[in-house]
Amino acid sequence: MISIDTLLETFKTGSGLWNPLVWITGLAIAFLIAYILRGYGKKEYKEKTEQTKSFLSGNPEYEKEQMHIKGSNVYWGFMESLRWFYKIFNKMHTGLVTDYVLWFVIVMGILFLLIGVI
Amino acid sequence: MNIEQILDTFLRHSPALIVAIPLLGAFLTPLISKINEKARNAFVIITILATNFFIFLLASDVFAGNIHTYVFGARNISTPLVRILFEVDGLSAFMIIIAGILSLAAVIYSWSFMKENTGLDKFYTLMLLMTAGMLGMMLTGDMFNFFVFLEITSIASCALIAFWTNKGKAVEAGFKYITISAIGALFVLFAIALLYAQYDALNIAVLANNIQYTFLDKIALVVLIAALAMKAGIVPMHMWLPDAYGRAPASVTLLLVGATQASLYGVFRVCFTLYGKRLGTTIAGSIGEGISLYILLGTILVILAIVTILIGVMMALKQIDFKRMIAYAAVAEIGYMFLAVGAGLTTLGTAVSMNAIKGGIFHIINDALDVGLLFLVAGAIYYATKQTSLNNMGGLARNMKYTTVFFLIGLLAVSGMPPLNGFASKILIYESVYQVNPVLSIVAILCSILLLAVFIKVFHSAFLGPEQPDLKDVKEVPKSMLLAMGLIACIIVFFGLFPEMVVNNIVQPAANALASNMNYISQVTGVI
Amino acid sequence: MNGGMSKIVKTISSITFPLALIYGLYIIAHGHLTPGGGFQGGAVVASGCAMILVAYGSIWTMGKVKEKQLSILESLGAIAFIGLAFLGLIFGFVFFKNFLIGEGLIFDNPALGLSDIYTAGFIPLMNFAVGLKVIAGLFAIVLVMAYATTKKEAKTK
Amino acid sequence: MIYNIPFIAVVALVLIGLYTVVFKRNLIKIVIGITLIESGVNLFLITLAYRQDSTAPIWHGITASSDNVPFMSLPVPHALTLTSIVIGVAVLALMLSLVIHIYRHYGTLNVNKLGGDEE
Repeated sequence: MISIDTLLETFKTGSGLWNPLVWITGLAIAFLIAYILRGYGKKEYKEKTEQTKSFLSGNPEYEKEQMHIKGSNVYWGFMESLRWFYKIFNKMHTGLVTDYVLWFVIVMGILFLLIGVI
Repeated sequence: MNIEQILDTFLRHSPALIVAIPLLGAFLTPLISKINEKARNAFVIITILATNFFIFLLASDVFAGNIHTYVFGARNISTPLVRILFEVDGLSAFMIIIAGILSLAAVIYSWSFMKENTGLDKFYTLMLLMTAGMLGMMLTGDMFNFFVFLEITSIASCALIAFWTNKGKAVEAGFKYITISAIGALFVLFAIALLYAQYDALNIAVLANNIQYTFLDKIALVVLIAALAMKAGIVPMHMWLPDAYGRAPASVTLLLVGATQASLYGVFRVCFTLYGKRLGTTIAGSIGEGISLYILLGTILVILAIVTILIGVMMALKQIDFKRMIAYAAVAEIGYMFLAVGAGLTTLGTAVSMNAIKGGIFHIINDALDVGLLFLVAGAIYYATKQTSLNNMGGLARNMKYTTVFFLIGLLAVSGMPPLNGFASKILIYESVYQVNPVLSIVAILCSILLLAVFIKVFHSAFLGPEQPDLKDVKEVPKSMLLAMGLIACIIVFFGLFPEMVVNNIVQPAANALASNMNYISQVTGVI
Repeated sequence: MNGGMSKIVKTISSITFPLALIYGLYIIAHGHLTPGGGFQGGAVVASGCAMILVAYGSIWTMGKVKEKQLSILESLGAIAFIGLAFLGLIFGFVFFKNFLIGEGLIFDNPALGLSDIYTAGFIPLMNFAVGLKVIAGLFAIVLVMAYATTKKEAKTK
Repeated sequence: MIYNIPFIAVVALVLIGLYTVVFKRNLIKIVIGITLIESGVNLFLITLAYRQDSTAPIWHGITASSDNVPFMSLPVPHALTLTSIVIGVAVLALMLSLVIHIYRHYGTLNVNKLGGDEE
């Protein structure tokens, strides 16, 4: 069966190395340090007062269920700034089966130019 | 006969049995389902388990350095070679392991997932047929046989995609898929006919030994690469893939991932083995004077890969439908394999090439597991909430704890976060591709970050946040679905924690088989 | 259309159906000697069945033949084919080995040309298995398709 | 020259089939286009099998020693074509049944009116 030494071997990538077990140990130590630092935090805040209420730039707070950011609203700014890109690619993705075949023919033609003619 | 002799006999016949057992099981399923449903489900699982037993038996022997050949209907290879021949080298063995794991998880998952549907005997028949077709594509050493298994896989998977015939979109996706795969497979057959016309052979090894790289061979190469790349979902021929993946039942999608990778295997087999002897040919054209074929082919693969990664990720970012989003991410992941193997092809024969190919091949199994796990999670969410759009989800982590953990594992693995398996293969790809061209590596890393962003979007909008009013009484999914997801998640964590062992024992033989094709040829033809 | 076509058509197709059946079975049985075999013969028989289907209408045919029975026949054909291949593994030590040749059991001679039908090992048996599968499969496809379209018509009316 | 005509027919069939699939909007016509490509490829395989003045590959039990041994065309491409036809039948049946289902759901066979799965 597999011996323990082969399991613990370091993963060599040709120009570097990677050992998940060492990494996990490091991560655990980092968590430990963070936990210790957390212990130094202030404890004397008062619950159910202004201190724990969320502040939404002065806007009134809605119910929790309505505050959820839906899937299509995530990364709104990113989509907005790349609108030109998505305009092109939405035009490409027509969803018609005939266009799918057309793309296949086009790619075959390009590959033929690259491999067959050159 | 003692146990060793029996195992030896099994090993000798395992290439045939791996395909034959699912086929026999497929046709026995309608008869057994007359007894009752549980017996049928158990029978299907036992069939797949038996197949997996032979797969691991065969793979463990192939990884030890042997190439297995199996001639149908005769004991030995005879000349002239007219019989159908299965040939299993490291790469085939690697691929059948993937197919075995995926089909096992898919069948276990279907037990509860498809429970409410009728016509399940046909569902399981098709599922076993599809498994047999996939395994056949990976094992066969014969071009025409490859075509037949390709068609078996496409027909079975098309019927499975359109299994929910009460949904118009599912039927439409099935129609798109069968159109694409019928045309692709017919062009593959055309290329095979071109090769047969010149060399009077259908066996891959014999063809590879005789191939001359004439003009007709060039056409055959173009057609084979284009058609198989379309079946593998390379941009811009990827558009069938989100439709098919998004509309199929989740357990079928898992098998479709395997079918896509069988086509990917076809591309690699054509580039490295079928044309392997002529890779050093310098091209005598007017423009590309003096360029070797392997550089040209590698460059083509790399260009396709970069386009695939970029567009796949960017389109995934925009999707709202859960499964479509994962499907676009799967397109991008296929691009990583193409990138690594293409970069390996451009620098064939160097140490960099070996590392790149290793990374690409390691990524095949990682992608199958990661993307497969995510699809299963998507299916679980659909099972629990009957929703597919991310807009209607939220706060699911409260009620579906195990599913959330599995999703988190899949998320981190697919976007290449340490310490899971996606990172191990991606770092191999980054570092080796960087030595070929730094820009490629930078694009790959950037897109990997975007991939993380894609799944953070899903994680945020589906699992986190306050509980939605209409999702209050969502329950955790049944045990068989959790078992299937847990099986894959365990393998992912194991591969992530011990990458060196996996690479040395499984990936290295496959990469060797890809890089040095002469063993494959000489096993059949006897020429060295 | 649902009740079938006119009496003339029904009578003629009843007369020609046995001919199509026999011709198809002949092609299946001589598959190892002449061009033809399981698929071709099965297609001929299935087209004969399709003729009956067209003449008598799909609802009448559906009353005589159940789709479930056909699918069982189909899987029996497939099981027979693969089972023969497995028997090759058991008796001949290779998958798909033609184990009946030279055993003196049945069909034991190697091919002797067109003159002798009692040849070619398990290939005639495989032809019959494929023929059964093709007859059942093709007929089931045509039947289900025809039945599906009639239901649509009934719904719109 | 006369022996090249089948190859021209092959190219013509495949191109007509591709044209039909790409430019026609009716689902049934797309199915017809695919069968056209299929017949083109099958014709190609059959043409490869033919050698000049050859007969059908049926073994009459004549041994090689006799004088007028008939010159047979290659049997392997025939077997390949047959397999391809069988597969073609399965694909055709599947596509047509899908078309029936699509027509039931959408009431149309026009591709343009289906599509639009992309948002």
